[in-house]
Amino acid sequence: MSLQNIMENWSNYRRGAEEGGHHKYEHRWGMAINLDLCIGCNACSTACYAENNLAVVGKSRFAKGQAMHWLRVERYWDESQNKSSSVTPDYPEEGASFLPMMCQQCNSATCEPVCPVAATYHTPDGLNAQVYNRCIGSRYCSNNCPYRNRYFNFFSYYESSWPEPLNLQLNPDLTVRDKGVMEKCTFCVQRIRAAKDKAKMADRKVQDGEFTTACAQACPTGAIVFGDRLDETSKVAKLWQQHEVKLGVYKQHKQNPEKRGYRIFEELNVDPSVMYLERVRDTGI
Amino acid sequence: MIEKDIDEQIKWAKINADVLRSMENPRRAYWITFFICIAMMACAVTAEIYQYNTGMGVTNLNNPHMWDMYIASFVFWIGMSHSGTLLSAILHIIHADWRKPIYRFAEAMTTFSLMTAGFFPMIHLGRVWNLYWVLPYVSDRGAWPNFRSPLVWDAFAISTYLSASMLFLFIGMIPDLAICRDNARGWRRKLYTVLSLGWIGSDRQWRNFRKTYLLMACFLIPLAVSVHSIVSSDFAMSIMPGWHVTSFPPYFVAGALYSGCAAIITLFVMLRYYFRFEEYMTVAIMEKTAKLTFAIAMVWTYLNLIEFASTWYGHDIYAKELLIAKAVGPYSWIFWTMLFCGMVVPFALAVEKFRRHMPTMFVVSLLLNLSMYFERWMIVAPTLSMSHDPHQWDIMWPSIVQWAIVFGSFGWFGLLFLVFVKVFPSVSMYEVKEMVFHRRRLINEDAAKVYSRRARDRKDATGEPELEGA
Amino acid sequence: MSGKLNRREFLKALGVSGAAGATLAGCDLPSTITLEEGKEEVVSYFMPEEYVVPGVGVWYASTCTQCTAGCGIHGRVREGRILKVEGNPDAPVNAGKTCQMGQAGVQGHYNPDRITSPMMRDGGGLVAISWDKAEAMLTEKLAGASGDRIAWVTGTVSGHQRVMIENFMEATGAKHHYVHEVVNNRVWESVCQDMLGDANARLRIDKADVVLSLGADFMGASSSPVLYARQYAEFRRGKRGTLIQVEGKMTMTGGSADLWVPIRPGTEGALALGLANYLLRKGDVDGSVVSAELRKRIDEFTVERAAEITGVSGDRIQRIGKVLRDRRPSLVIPGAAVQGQEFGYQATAAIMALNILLGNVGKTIEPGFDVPLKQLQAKTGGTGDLVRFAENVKNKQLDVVLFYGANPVYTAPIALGFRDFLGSVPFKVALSTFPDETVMQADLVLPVASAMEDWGTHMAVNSGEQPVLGVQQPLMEKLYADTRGFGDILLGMLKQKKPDTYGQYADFYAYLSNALVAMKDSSVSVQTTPKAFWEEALQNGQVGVKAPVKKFAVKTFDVQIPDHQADAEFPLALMPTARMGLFDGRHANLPWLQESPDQIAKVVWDSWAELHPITAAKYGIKEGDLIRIESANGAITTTAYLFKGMHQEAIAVPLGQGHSDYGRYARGRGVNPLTLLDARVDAKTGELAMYATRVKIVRTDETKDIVRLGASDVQMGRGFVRTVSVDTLRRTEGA
Amino acid sequence: MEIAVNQYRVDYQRRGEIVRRLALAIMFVVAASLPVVGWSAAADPIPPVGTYDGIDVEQPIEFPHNVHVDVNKINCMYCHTYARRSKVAGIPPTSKCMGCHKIIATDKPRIQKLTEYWQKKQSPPWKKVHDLPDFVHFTHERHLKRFVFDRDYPVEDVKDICAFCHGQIKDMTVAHKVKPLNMGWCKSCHEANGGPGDCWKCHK
Repeated sequence: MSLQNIMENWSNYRRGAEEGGHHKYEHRWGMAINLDLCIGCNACSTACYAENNLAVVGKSRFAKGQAMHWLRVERYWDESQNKSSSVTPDYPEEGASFLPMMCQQCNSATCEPVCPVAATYHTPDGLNAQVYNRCIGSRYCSNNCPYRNRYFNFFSYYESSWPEPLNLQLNPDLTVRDKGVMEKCTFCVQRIRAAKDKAKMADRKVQDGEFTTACAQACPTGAIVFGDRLDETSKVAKLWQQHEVKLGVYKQHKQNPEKRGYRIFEELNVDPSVMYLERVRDTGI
Repeated sequence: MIEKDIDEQIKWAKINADVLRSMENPRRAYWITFFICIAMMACAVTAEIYQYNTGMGVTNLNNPHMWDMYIASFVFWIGMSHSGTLLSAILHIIHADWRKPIYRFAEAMTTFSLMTAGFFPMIHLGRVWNLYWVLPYVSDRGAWPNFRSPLVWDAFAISTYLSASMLFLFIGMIPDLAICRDNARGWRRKLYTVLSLGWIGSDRQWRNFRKTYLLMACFLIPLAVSVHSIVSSDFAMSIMPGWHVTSFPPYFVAGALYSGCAAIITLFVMLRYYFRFEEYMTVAIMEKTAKLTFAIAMVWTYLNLIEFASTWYGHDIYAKELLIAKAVGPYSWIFWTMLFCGMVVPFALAVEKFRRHMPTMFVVSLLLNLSMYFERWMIVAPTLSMSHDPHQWDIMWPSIVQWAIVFGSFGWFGLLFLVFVKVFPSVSMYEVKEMVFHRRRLINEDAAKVYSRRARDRKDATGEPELEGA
Repeated sequence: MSGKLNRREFLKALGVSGAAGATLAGCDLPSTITLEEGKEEVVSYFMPEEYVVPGVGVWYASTCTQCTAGCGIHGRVREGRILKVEGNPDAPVNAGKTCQMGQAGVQGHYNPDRITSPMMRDGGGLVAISWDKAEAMLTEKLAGASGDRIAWVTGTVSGHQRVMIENFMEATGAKHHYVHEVVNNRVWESVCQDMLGDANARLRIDKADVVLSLGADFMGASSSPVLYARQYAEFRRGKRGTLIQVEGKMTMTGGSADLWVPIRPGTEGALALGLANYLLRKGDVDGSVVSAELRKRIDEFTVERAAEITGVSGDRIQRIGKVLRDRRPSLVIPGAAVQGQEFGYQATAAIMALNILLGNVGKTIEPGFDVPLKQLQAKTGGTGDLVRFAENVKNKQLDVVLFYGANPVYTAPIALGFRDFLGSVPFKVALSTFPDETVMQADLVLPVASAMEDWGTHMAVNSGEQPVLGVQQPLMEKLYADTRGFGDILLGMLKQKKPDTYGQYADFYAYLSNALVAMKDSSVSVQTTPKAFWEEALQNGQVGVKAPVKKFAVKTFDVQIPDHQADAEFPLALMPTARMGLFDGRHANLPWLQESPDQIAKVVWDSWAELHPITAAKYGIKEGDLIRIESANGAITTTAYLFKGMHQEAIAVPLGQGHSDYGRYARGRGVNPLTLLDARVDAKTGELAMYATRVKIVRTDETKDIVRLGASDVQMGRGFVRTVSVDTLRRTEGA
Repeated sequence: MEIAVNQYRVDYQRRGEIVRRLALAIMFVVAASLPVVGWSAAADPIPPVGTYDGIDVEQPIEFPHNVHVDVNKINCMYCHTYARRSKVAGIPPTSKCMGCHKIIATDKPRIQKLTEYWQKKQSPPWKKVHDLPDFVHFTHERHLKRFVFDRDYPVEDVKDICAFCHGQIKDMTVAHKVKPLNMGWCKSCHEANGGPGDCWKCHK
């Protein structure tokens, strides 16, 4: 975000998300998460720890809410909306509701405009970038994230989280963040970067399925699908299309009310890049 | 009974003597206070060193609570800075001359609270050593701050306001510094010689001085209003329930004036007591200040209620939930204390008996500022505790590190103020003289009218009333 | 230079220190100053393979050993370091997927608390010794003991590890091999053997339309979580099958159920009979497929009686029965709570009978493969062997015990008396990677290389559609020079005993490559030369084994299911549930898994006891209260966690914590419910009745906050997880 | 400036500096006269401007780059073979050194030192000279593609492309850092040559 950049692109920046935003997108990485297939097993979360050098903070810091899980699996006990009874049942008869929650890579992200040093910004790939080394730790972005998916390095975890030789496991494709830096899910940008480099070396475009994020790759049930939504042949684009979820809107006007796709906090007009598919429950037993 | 703001018969030499006396030979109480302030600061410095080395986590901040007391204190101190300069400038423009004995320390307060407030964004930064990145500067990296971020606006606003208020304070002090220069010896003389910029009190100097001062006052009023509006946009520009409020700018400005007025009353009482300034900081002026405070309190109350009402009848369910949570949740005791001290206690200011009773006013002013501190904390913390995602809700209480630093900030402020009152005249000598002069003239004119009428009527006037020479 | 040497030298690292991408973003002085020259060392490869390029990850295939499922993995190796594990897409078990335990395998490898050298007991503690001394000691002790007084205690072993153990036993004349696994399926296996004629019958959840899981946490702590999770995905995807979970404590799998029903723990067999009764009464199933005695028994278990025993309402049973009647094929799976009873065999047999009645056998329960290489098949563990081992220890019938892959000091219930008597075994040898509780009791400790440094093969009990021998190969050079692969240790011993047979092998690698090549004819590989075959095996990480599918010989018999009896003194059933993550406690030393919240309770880094709020209210217990759980054998104190996914007569304490050793991440954390168990066993199979212990609880006056993820259990109308009924879905997605 | 550390640099500076500056100035003028927009990927590159005086790094073996590059005309990518297929150029494996030095110059003390390492089956512990902070993603292969292969630049002259960032290594023994390799410097080249400007392209 240089001054020159702003001046040159001023009218572009004023374009809303519904007009495709201000970028000429190369890719628009997105996800579709089928909650009917999510079994809440945490494989995605642990895969994320392994891929992204996430610090293990330990019990006392976890208790303080300083954990660093970029991808957390939330578990709710809500009964589905299908039951009209107002009495709280004695048993969770429809099981639990699991929700893998990671950075939604909003296209109108609330975290981006508030960063004083532009350490977080929107890339031409449709991602919320977080440039660790630019971050000064004002933490405004995290405050302004309705999903609460930005995690701050409240301490320097290098010694405590990776005592020798655990540090040898660290992925050299991304940094270990020191204290005072905000971090969050990047859609495994190091993998995106590697795939794009590889594609460029061969003078082609990145193909669907060539790579995926660590969470999607691990997911035993294949509930998480990752890909480029600009590539219409990609699995993720097809899912978005099939479930009639549109970008750039804060309310989906679906013709068919039974299409299962939705986005969380769409009404805040943040335009997330993660679509969830409704959980299905056989309630007729 | 209409009481005089100041005894217009006061001798000018006495004014000089009184004020200059306040600047020398600190008494024991001064030193005790001074060292208490140093000790408070030491707490803060220790805590900050610890926090700097260990990481922000020692403050108990966590995932939903990325901000807490530091930001609340920042807003508090910024608010505190408002009345000094703003009120001084407004009252100057509207020729409310009762401001004259009290504006100097109020302006000093502005400057020092800004200097205190400025620390908090730095203390709260995760990587403070990169603070300069929020400033636009040309570098080969071509990296600029994000001009869309309210935090960058803050940096501009606060630095502008700080320099402008310091300038305003300094300009207003020049004639006094000349008096000091003429009465001082040793290092003080050198200092005042430099600072008084060769003031000799010539007509030209006075003319330029008045113009400059008026201009500065005119410049400062919109600036001060904008500063706190910008601070409010730290919150109002966000999407969070309880922050995303349209009325925040006026609400913040009102709150700022409110806390500033309350602080003026506090310091008023203290200075009056410490320096025996009863003749300058009179009960009448206190009454006027108190009335002004009351008016501002009512504005604040109104804006508060408006905010509640618009949330209550509004469409934002998250904000509504939050409002209810504030009132009945774990922070409710703070919420209700804030409302009680901020809305009910000020009615004490409406009672003349209380207004005239200095100890009462002292206590009331402290309560008002307590309310104002709570108000800032109630803005910052509950929103973060209970925002959109209930999975990440959390109730957090600040750790001792935060307390120590906030506590220490009062020490720092006190220290600056204590140094100020001994180095600079905390009551404007020349303006008190002006005030006295104007009052006398008014009296004289009144008297002259009376006498001339009498003379006309009775033709047996005994002569002119006795006038004292300058 | 032979391929072998190349392969083994591949790990010479390019700057483990230099390229450890681990410097801190915070240490950024202006960039010109950061870029200091000559500060970091950069060590080049010594003699790399062509395809090894610094800066580019190379993927090596191997086999996961985090549990016994035998998933194929790919390890990402860069600059000589294994960085990440992903599933091997060609592996029939997991098809490219992994569970969190597999992901955390690298933390076992890099664990800071590994054993780095051989140790022997000297006085009270363990002191490091040389390999020569350790080997001499072991040889001496083995020579001095007669074969029937030497025992192996291991976890489930298969492939060439099993072969080596058996070779070793043959060479030393050792007679005992106890195979111990806490999370096991032994009762189910013997039921399959007795009723279907095949112990390795394979579940096909993907082929079922309805799955009735009676406490089976098949996607969590089961014999093959990823395989079943994949099958579950298939089951949900196409025709959208229905999962009904009936259990005493909601497991992770229960969390995904369409209908979750609490049942009095241990009475699932009665429910199966009740359902059979319902089905037979409705006349939609062919009663002639079961024996007359069983038929009679089923007739006794009317729905009403089943309802009385199980605590599940008759209406509910009938509605479940109706689903089973209407939708075929179905699958009824018994879980650990069914099998871990004194009549666990009977209850499991009743469930199998229900499957037979529903015609599921052959459709959703398929026969296993007739693998030609019997010696490579998994020797599956259970708890019966632990009981027998404890018995022998108590009776002082063992002189030398070798432990590998099992930690009985931690997993054995106190009531077995094993802990008190272990000291009386004259010579205990632990072959282990980590200093676990058993290691701490051992007289000789041999440091085993981590799974990512070792060679081996594994054959999964259930490998889906294609039986394979998974090849485990090193993904990294040894971190500690003084550790040795398991095969190498055994080969070393064997070479001493039988130099003419084993002397030809320089090391286990040579042995394994030889042995693997020898089985080329039983494999599905089309490679012709041994070298190509071996390279293909390494590349694929597995060897497909030619094996015909067995045939079932269905046989039914009468089952005895006792009526439920309340216990006044110990009113609650203790459910020591294993969970995905820490599993049976073997992964408590992996920080990722400690910090990964429990799937249902979302607790981290600690133990807790799950209680239904109504039960808790009865005792005046609030969440966070410390409660004492007392059985006839002892007591543990832990924090109460209240949630509704519990039967009111049960209390569940998850396994995994309560280690007294096992490294910094595990030690002194939480409690181990296994200590409380009664020494009761299943009458038929001799397996420990793990879910048969009854306890009482006492509230202490103390409280302790549970550290959990997530502040709210409800969505407060936010619509995070939205639900649609399957009817709505069927209407639209079919169209 | 004149208190030079080794003679090659002195020579280089005396001979090369003026010419180089002139060339740069001309290129600048040319660059300024060209429209920046629509700059094709294969256009002739404008090298980054800026110098840096690094410290002398003591290496386990004082490797003479000049002998290899200047005298013997060995291509950079012969030894730094990974440059075209990886983000790092890589220090050549010891086996590569020994490929020649089993026969060539075996009597030289440096080679004897190398042979010692080889016999111990160790790699010499080289010190990193051109280091980037760990938050920077830099890839050699993409730069080589852009500046060499996409332009059909003669591969035998690749050393001049390498010199953009590494200086005239052919004139040095042990590599010596002569370019700042900092963000502003990288950026100037990216701007001049139409390289990516997105933060996340280089920051990781």
